[in-house]
Amino acid sequence: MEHNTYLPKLAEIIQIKEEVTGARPIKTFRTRILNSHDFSFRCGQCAMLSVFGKGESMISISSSPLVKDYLQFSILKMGRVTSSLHEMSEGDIIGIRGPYGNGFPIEDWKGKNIIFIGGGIGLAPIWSVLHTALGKKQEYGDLTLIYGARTSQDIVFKDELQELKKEMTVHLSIDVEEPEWEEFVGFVPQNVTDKKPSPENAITITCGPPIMIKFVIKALKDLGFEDRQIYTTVENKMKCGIGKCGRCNIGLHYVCKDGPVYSWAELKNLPQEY
Amino acid sequence: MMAEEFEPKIVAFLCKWCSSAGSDLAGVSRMEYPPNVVPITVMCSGSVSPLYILSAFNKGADGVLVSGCHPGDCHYIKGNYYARRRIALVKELLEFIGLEPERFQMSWVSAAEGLKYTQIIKNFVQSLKPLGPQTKLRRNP
Amino acid sequence: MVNIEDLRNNAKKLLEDGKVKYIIGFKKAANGLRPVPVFIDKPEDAAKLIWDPLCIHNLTRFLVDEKRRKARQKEPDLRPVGLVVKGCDSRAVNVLLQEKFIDRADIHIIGVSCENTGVVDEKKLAEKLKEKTVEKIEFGDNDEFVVTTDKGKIKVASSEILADRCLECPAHVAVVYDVLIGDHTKRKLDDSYKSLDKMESLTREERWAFWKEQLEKCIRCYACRSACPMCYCDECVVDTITFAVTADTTAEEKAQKIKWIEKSPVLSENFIYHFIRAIHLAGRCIDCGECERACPLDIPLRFLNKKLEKEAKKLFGYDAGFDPEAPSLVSCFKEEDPEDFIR
Amino acid sequence: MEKILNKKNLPRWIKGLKAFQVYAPSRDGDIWNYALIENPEDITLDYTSTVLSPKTIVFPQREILLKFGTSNDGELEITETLPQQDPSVIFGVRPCDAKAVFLMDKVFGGDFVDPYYWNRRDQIILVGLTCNTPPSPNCFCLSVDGSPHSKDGLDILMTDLGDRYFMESLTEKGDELFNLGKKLFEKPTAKDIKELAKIQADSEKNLKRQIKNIKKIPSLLKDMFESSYWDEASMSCLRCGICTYLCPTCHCFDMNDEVAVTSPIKGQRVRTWDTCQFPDFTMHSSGHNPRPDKASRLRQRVFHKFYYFPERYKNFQCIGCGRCISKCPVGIDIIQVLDGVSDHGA
Repeated sequence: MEHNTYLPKLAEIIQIKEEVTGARPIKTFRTRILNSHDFSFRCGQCAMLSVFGKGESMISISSSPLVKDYLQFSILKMGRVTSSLHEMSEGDIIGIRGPYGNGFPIEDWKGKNIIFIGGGIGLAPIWSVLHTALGKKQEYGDLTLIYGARTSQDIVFKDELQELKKEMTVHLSIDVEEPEWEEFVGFVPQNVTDKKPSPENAITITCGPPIMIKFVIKALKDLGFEDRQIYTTVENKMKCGIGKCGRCNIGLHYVCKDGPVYSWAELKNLPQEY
Repeated sequence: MMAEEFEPKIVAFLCKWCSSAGSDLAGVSRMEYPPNVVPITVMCSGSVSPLYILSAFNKGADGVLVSGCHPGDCHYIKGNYYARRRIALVKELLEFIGLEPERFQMSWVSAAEGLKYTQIIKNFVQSLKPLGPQTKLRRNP
Repeated sequence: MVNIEDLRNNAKKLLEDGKVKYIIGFKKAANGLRPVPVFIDKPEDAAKLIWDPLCIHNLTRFLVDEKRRKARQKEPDLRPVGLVVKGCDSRAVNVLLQEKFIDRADIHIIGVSCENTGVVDEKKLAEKLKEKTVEKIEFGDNDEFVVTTDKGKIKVASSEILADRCLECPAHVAVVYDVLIGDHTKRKLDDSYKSLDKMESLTREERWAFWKEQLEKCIRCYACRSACPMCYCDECVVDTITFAVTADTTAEEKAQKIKWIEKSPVLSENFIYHFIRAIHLAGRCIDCGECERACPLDIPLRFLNKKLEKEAKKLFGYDAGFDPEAPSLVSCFKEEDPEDFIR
Repeated sequence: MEKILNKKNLPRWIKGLKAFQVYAPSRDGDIWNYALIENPEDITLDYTSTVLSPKTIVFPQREILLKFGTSNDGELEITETLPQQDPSVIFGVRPCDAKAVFLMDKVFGGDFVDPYYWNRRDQIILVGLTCNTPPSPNCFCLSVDGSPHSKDGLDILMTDLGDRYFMESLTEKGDELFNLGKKLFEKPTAKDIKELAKIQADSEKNLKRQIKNIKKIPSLLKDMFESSYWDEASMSCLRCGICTYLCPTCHCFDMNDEVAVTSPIKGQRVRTWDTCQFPDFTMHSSGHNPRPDKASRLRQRVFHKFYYFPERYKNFQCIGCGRCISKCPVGIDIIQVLDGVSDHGA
């Protein structure tokens, strides 16, 4: 019988880390699929998480495919399913099905410099592709991360980011001035313009709120980046994950199957339906 | 073995100021009455929406009771008058589509009428027993 | 008899003077017999307006869309909207005024008299003229319709093909209007709840069998809710997620939204939807019959609302849609409201 | 394989199909719908068009995908609930409705094969009936590469020659049904074949409606995404779900968890039809809705059927049955919308 993609595999939550508290809480879940089902995926792909009795939600996998012993998801509390996930504790069982989506074409970027640009929870999908590149550092040029959040409290992966500074250039920013904050203050697009990354043999990946993506793309183009050097991910409501339930389309494309990763060269020709 | 007698499940919306206090009085005075009732205390009988009543039947209630203060006693002056009109309409429409009228009752029980409360519940359970479980509006799984 | 030119000239003048934003009326359909709603904002288009016994829609429904559109616009055009109404439609306008959903200044009401007949039920018409194809239908005099078919013109007694609701209609002429086309007449009305007799004569189990069979057919397309001018809630009981999400809606509010019924089209869920819709229309439904006409599966939904209309009259002496100042049925009471059913 | 079946032998043939569940159009008041036939005598094949197409059998409005609950040792447990469809035959399928099933097979096939759909589909045999006269005043199958006697999706096509049916079997499943009634069939004579050709040719003449220049529609639509045309075309739309729920090719669905009354962690995941005409179809949980109004939703319905689907599957996702035209409460007519697109583009 063909593989039934709607049937989730059961997974145990082995670790929950509170990234951000307050009105827009974010938690990072590390899960392990029970009875060792293989769940191989590419960086930038997503998985449909099931909270039985509440429903499903499509979340990007924030751990790198090189990490074999857990799948990591960083989840912002938003609606019914994500709220129940936030109320779960370690050892609880959820359902995971997938992987879905096209993921980042990282194989084509060998030898290039990669600039990761993230805003708020947008760091989650970037985390997967960033660590994949870091894991095979010698195959890529220099790696740069430009990441910002509303306040220092809203920054995700706070301690890992400090570790990361030892291995690659990391530019952080917060929107509003705070006492002990020495790095950039302002929105992420302004930080990009400020840091002036060079478009020379480079690829950029941008994830975050749509408004941020829009202005980052503008800033990058002003810096001379071409459309095919700018990659981003698109969010739409999803239910099936395999391009059949009909709701996540932007024009011809089903975001869940043909996306969510698009180069700006492709995305700019698609209608504004996301 | 005596066939297990059917025990109807009743959902009762009791107004906090009168009926719920009446049921407490019955309890405090150790009055005996059948344990079939799942009481839900509401601030006023006027706040019981037809949706609550329908949802109770949908979830499998065999009988639903809405009980409030006697006209004139309402803590919010007019709540029970509004309830009287609304419940009359719900009762008529339930009967119109074919639900046994015995399954949906309304009563006035004041905080002092603990005995009357036990009376109402006893009669309600007696009138529901012959009808058997409520299957018409019930969600199946 | 209604002179169509009066309606067109009136509409043309309103548009020329710029007194209304646009006019909602009926126009001939490019295909098929039944006219379709039309939204006219240019004076020369007023010639498209028509009035015939198949102008069945309750155009008051589009005031709800107008209000939503206005709310979304930054600087909306505040001129009133012209609205062509029959007697029943005008009562719907009264209920919307009564509930402060719209202001009287928002609308310019053009009443059109059904004189002493009303609109035709397409199923009765098809039944009556089985072999002929109907090309045109007009109001005749002395209580008849003139039907032009491919086999010539014939006269049909109105009571044979009138919609049930028109046979029981208490307001053949608009009860609120800025201008009235046609004259004040009244159709003899002996029993305004006759269509309920058959249903009420059944035993309780027969009625349950009837409603079980009917409501199992429902595919939850919500045409009955969409066609109804009274169903204007932003969020409905049947909606499983929060619609009115603003910037400061918290995740808890969205998570705690109660799913009163499941999305599955099964009897128990269909039942709550139709029952609650009927109860929410108690004292508000003006029996325009659009819910029943729009239903693709011919479920006789009108009976549910007609029953409550009858009870509202019998128990509380209440009539819907006649007095925009009166309080709604369920937001008022009388000392002597019946309470024999209360223990 | 071609056969002739005398009309009075039809019930006897169906009696021979004991191993199958037999569906056929059955009348309920003024409307026809497909229903299970207990007694073969009741079968009637002179009917107009059904309100709901065979989609209700091939892709039912509700199906349970999986059940979840706690196993006896208290662990969370989920069980897959693939449909157990008995072998079934649907009689009186209009060729356009069969084309719709043919198109739906493409959607639920492809790279992610949908086991729920195929478990059912593989058990269902479609027996078509040529439309000698158009069943609905709004038929326009010829405009969308269909015809009153098209064979796509069918296992057998029956054509009414007056006192007998001309039976064309198109698949092994069709042949299998023939073998179950061998002695009832005769070989078609040359006269039969000539008569068949005449009836099928004539059936194409009495279609009253067509789309002006369907070939140009996809390219015209491509540049009309931002056009205000959609606001005018959808002005009177009531935002109900009739046009999509009745449409034989609409396949969009929703998936929700239903919880048992007795316990919140016991229940089932249910798939139900869904429609792009409702707001919650595309609304993000942040409240942002990429298609916020009825104009964008009418545009989506037209784009999906006349631009996206043809681009992906080389077929229009519309079979010209006219149900959405006949049953729209406010008379929004897909043919006029498309003709409007042609005029707008011209």
